[in-house]
Amino acid sequence: MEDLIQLSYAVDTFYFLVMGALVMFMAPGFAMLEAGMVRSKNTSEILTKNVALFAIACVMYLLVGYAIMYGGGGMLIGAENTVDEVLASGGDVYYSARSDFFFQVVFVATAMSIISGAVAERMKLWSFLLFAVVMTGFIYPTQGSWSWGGGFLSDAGFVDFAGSGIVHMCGAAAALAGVLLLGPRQGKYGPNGEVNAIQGSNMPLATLGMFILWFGWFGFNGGSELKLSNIDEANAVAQVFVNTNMAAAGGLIAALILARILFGKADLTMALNGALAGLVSITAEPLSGTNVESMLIGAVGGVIVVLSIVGLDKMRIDDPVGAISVHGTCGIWGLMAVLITSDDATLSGQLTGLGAILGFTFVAALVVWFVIKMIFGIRLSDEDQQVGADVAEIGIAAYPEFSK
Amino acid sequence: MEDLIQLSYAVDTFYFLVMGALVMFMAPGFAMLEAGMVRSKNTSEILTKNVALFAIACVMYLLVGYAIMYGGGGMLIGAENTVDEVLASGGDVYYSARSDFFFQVVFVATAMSIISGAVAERMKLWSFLLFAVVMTGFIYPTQGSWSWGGGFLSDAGFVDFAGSGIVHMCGAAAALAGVLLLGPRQGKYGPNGEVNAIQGSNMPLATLGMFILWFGWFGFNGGSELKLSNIDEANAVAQVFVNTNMAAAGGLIAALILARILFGKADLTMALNGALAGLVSITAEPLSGTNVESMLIGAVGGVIVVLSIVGLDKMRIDDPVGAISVHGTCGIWGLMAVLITSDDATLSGQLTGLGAILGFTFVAALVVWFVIKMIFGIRLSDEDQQVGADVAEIGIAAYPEFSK
Amino acid sequence: MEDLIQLSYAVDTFYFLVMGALVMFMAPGFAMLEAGMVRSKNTSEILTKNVALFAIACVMYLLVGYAIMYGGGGMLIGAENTVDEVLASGGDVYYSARSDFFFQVVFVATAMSIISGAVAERMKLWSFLLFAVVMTGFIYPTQGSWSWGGGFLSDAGFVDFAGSGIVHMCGAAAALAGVLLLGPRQGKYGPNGEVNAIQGSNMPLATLGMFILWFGWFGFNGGSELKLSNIDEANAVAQVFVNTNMAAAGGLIAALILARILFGKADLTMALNGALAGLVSITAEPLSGTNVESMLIGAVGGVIVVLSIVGLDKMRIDDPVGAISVHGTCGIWGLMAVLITSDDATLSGQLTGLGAILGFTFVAALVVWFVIKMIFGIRLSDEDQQVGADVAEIGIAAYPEFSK
Amino acid sequence: MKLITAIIKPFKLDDVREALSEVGVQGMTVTEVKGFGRQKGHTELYRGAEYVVDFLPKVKIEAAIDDALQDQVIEAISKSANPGKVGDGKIFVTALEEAVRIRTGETGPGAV
Amino acid sequence: MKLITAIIKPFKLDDVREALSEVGVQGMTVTEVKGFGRQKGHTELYRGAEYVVDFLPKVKIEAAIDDALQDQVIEAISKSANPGKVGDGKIFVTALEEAVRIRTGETGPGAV
Amino acid sequence: MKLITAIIKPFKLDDVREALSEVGVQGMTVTEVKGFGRQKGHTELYRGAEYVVDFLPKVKIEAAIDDALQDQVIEAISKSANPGKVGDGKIFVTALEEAVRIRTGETGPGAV
Ligand SMILES: Nc1ncnc2c1ncn2[C@@H]1O[C@H](COP(=O)(O)OP(=O)(O)O)[C@@H](O)[C@H]1O
Ligand SMILES: Nc1ncnc2c1ncn2[C@@H]1O[C@H](COP(=O)(O)OP(=O)(O)O)[C@@H](O)[C@H]1O
Ligand SMILES: Nc1ncnc2c1ncn2[C@@H]1O[C@H](COP(=O)(O)OP(=O)(O)O)[C@@H](O)[C@H]1O
Repeated sequence: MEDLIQLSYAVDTFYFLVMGALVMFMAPGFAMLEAGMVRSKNTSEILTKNVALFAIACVMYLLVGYAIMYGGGGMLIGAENTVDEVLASGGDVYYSARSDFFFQVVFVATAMSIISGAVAERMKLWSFLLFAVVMTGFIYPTQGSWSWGGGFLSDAGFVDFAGSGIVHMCGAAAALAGVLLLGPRQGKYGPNGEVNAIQGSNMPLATLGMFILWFGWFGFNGGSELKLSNIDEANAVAQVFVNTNMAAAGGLIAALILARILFGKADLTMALNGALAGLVSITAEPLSGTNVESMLIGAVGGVIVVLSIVGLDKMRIDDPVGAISVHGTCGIWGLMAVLITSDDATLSGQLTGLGAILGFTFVAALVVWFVIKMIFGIRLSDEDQQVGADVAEIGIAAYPEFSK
Repeated sequence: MEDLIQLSYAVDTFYFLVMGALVMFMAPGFAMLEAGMVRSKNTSEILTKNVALFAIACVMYLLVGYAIMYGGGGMLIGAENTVDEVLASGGDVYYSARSDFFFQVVFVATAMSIISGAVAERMKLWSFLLFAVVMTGFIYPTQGSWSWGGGFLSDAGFVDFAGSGIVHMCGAAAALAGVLLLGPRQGKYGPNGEVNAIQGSNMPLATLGMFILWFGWFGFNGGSELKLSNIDEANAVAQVFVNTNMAAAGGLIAALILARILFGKADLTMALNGALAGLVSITAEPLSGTNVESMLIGAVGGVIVVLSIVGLDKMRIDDPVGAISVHGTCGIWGLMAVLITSDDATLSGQLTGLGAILGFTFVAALVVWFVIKMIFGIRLSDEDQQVGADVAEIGIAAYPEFSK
Repeated sequence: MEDLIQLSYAVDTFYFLVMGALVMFMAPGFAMLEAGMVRSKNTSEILTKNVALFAIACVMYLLVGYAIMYGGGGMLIGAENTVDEVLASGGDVYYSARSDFFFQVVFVATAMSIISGAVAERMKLWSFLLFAVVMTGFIYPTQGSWSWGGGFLSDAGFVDFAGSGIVHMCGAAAALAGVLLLGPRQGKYGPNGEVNAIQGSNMPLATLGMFILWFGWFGFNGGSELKLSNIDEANAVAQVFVNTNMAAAGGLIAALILARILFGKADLTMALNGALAGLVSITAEPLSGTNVESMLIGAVGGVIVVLSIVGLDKMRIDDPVGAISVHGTCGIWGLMAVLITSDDATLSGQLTGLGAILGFTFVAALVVWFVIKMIFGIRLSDEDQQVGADVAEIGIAAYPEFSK
Repeated sequence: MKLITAIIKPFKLDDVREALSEVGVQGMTVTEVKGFGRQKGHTELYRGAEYVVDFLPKVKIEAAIDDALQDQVIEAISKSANPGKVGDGKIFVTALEEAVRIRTGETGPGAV
Repeated sequence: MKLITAIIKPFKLDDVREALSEVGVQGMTVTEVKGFGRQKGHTELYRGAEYVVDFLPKVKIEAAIDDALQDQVIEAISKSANPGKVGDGKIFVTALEEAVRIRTGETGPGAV
Repeated sequence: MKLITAIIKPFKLDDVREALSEVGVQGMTVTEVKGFGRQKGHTELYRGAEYVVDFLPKVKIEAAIDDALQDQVIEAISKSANPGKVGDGKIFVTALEEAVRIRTGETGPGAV
């Protein structure tokens, strides 16, 4: 029996690590998506932001974030489980504490990755990274503690399986706050209400990014079941995999068709956003719905994301990659969709969670962005935007030969 | 004992899910390979096809395909295994039904991905997607039911471990039917029998695609053992991993050297095709051969693919990425190579399977392509081909800045 | 009990295979990193080298390398474990022999991948591949046998958990030998001591490569624990994952900040090298240090790599991707850093290992490079360098349209 | 006829195109070029090694026009391309002996 | 000597090159350009936002030739580049005062 | 004034730029082009199909100069761009009627 507990523990820990590695791999997914959706003169800079924010998220979450979110009182991660503890628990302690940290830390990075896309092409590099320090060390963990850390939102019956709200909407709220203070890219909106198209420079990269994110999402949602080692849990993880996949498929098809109807052509970027929208939409509850329900919830997400992208543009909220729509608007939809499939969720619980996370994150982020803006500035000058952030901030062109 | 069955079930399910995720990741592999092998004016369109076909495959296989292929009488996937059922089976039911669906659905998408490459740069987007609906919902599952679904081919002793025939040759047969009705790209063949080179636009993407496919193939073949949880099965999975790897290595080297001899230079694209040829060749039986045998079977595949590509061009069958040669010609070779390493296979069994799959798929696909051609048309006009499918169908250039 | 041993064996084998697959995926990581860091006229060639060296490593290590490194007396891998052997061992034989080969073979390829970057843009293709045959079949396995094969270095108490020295420094030593015989790229150094910048052509690819390597490194280090199936081992694997991640994060941030200070801008390529430097630095001992210690060891690696890159340039040692600094200088640092965190390591043990591997590999490689140079030549002529290795050796431009 | 060649900063292209259309220029051809001039480039460091960015991205506009339009065209370009900073660019005028519209075979001023 | 500049549709390049070779033009220089003219661009939507593709991809061919060849060259280009659709392009002729072959130092008609 | 157009091998660009600066040319404009000429391209095989690389990468330098500089400039380019191999390139000279510095409105030789 003890041997079985030992092996179970190993299996659950391994499951957690593999799922975490998949989530970690979402980092290049975001990086490629964003690199493909900006102009080439800003590509090295967005890449630099993406690699640096990932590293910052890891460091800040290790030093303070994890302790804020999951208690442990103080800094750093707590001690690893001893064999005696595990055996004494009779299987209640069923995975390594380190594996838990690993799985959690890659979520923080995901939340932060959302932001870099929304503020792309006009945000100063170091101001952004400073925000990343605060966001990953304090803002994200604070609101995360309310639900996953066992705080008041978990008491309020708020259901958010893998983080449509806690991760995605949270990132989008912080992004929105930044975008409002930052303003649109130079030339994005004309004086008479024109919305000018600014094309992304590299569609294969954007597509690769989307597929990597889809792949990584199996870890994101699949790992959020937290346990694998018996029949029920294994069935649950499998169900989560299938539902996650179906939601992405539904979102992609819905967005592609809607774009075809609205715009006359098969807008690839909308299809990419549609798949991600489906994924965000199902993330709050990828377990309790049927496969077909999940597909439909994803499809609705795909419709929403197209409308949201067009709508934000109308409101002159400039988001080069559609991050606020994908993660914010669809994050909200995901939280609401829980009510369709889950018996555990209540309208009040969901609204409480939604309001608390959105309100807190938006306000906290607004304050932090504002302070950074006052002290260092956050917006690249028009001249820097003209020559591009790569020249202004990085000194290395993404494709130095192509524009020669 | 029950606990052990529970844990075993979890391990086998997890194994299935991880392998399935690797196969899912083959989707960007195909997408990048194809995006790299077409001209940039058709790149956004091939990307759109790749993302959309994957989503369509998931939806169609959920709605009807899986039920056609694995019985279950009707639509959708059957119910999940209950704990009681599993325990009562004493371990005979050893993985989640959902994990099985997940593993199978990504195979369908693979078969479909093969086709997009062969018809690239001249096939209408929406006609292609319509074909994808029929292929993934009906044609693939029908022939798949004959072998993996326990139909007459499995009775006939047809051996096709992971699908050299059922997946790869099937996809290639459907592709060939399409190509024959579609004709070559404008300008590919001159009036006096000239074969004009049309270079792929992005070699790093093509190389990335090949490597991703190689990586994903560990899931494709490794997962097809279907069980992992005892010593024999674990050894078998490990053997499959090594043999798969060696066949790819053998194919790559053979193709590279042969291309060097035939063409005078080290044709990178042939090396890429060679690795994939090796992989397809071993897929029908990656278990029973030794590591060295597998390497050699792969190497023969690498030779075949080069000759097949040149030969198809002579026959004016235009296949921009070499998909028909890699998956079709080498798929046939793979089915035959089973006879070398496996005692279970018989010549008649293999030929029956080969003929049935090839014949049925080719004819069925031909009919479907033909109907679509009659109703909607399948070929882009010469003018659309000149400006490129991206302008004609997507409205978004893959690299809008580069060609400025 | 026997069933439990069976399942444990399956789990450990599966763990090994999954970790091995991650390491295999490092191959496209290196390929993309190098493709991004060279000029586009040499990109197809570096891709060809990367795909071919991987295949060669697999073949040579199967045929002779593995037997040299792990005994077995002769060629090829030994026989697979039988069920009886495993059960009789009471769990001492705990994973498939084939899975061990799979895990080891991808390490060889890693060592070889290091070299292609350092000699990029001026080394003849076929001479390089010939070296790959000797390196992966003989040089690497010989020195590897001294430690991991149970030879004199393991007796001397040399500690190198996952191969800072055995894999990374070894590869870098062979690279250095090649670079010294090969000389710098045409135009890299001016007559009056100028160091001319030669910019990499594609930053998104380089960034993708770095992230893939980071992802693959979880397999590299995580799998090197070799066992997972009980609480202690699972905790150890989890610790290795977290430490590996923290070292990369530390290295990236340190290099980015140092580059900012030294060069005035946020040099993306240095950040990428910094992350890899952190990873190499922790690879010799990712288990015994705390998470914070690992982060700091990585950060020191990040500082070292920037200084080393600049320093090698001063010494006119031309290394287009920084491979010698990342894997060599930081490999040495990694071996020394073991002394900080591990009680098992001794200064003399570490220095013995360092000296033996470095000395043997450098000299052996120098001899082999020299012989190849005498017989076939290793350096592309100035004219070939001007038109680019792609025209000279491959006949296929990486981006044929862009430079039109 | 004259061939007017203007070298301008890339982000001024749309403005100049509009200004040209307004004075009646019906066609033009645009090329991405790199310019070297009084607007000095800057020194960058790539991996610690210096390099001089002395060729800056510019756009070249070529328009064949009727002689009569010359002054107007020069003025239109000068105004629309001019933020008054070094590197704003140049306008060159050369004589055009003949122009042919391929489609119709028209020649002379009617072809431009 | 004359400098003939032709702006044509990209996919006609090979045809024009052959036609020029046939009339004895031994060298030419080709540039990728964007053209604005009577052939109107089209409006596309990118993520719901309109943009006008008014610059269309063209290829510019420059060939220095002997005066005697002028008519033949113009005819060769006109014929080979002409599918008879709007946007087929233009041919411009300017006087060339001098030509030098760098390799040999030859000047004048012998250098082109 | 003259407009000097030189078509050279790409890797000679830095040398030519320096040689031009030395003789007092203060500005120039550079374009990536493809050249067809006596330097024959080569035949390559791509996946077994032949294709002719007859357009080779070249760089085009345009510099507007004062008449007085013409000989010096031609010599400077000829020397610096000349490894003495076929395909080294050409220099073309055309008359420039007018030059304008957009920033200042200066015209004539002072503007170049
Ligand atoms: N003599 C010249 N011949 C050709 N092009 C020139 C010449 N001088 C300048 N240019 C072009 O004009 C651009 C702007 O010139 P520059 O001297 O930098 O500034 P300004 O026009 O304000 O004096 C240059 O980048 C170059 O492309
Ligand atoms: N006045 C002009 N000066 C320079 N280039 C021109 C001029 N007019 C047209 N072009 C070039 O010729 C191309 C074709 O011209 P367009 O007016 O579209 O069609 P057409 O030649 O059939 O009248 C344009 O895209 C542009 O590149
Ligand atoms: N008649 C011409 N008109 C325009 N460009 C030319 C002409 N002849 C040659 N060129 C350009 O000069 C380059 C070099 O010419 P080529 O004939 O190959 O060698 P060489 O200059 O040594 O005789 C060509 O690639 C082409 O770009």
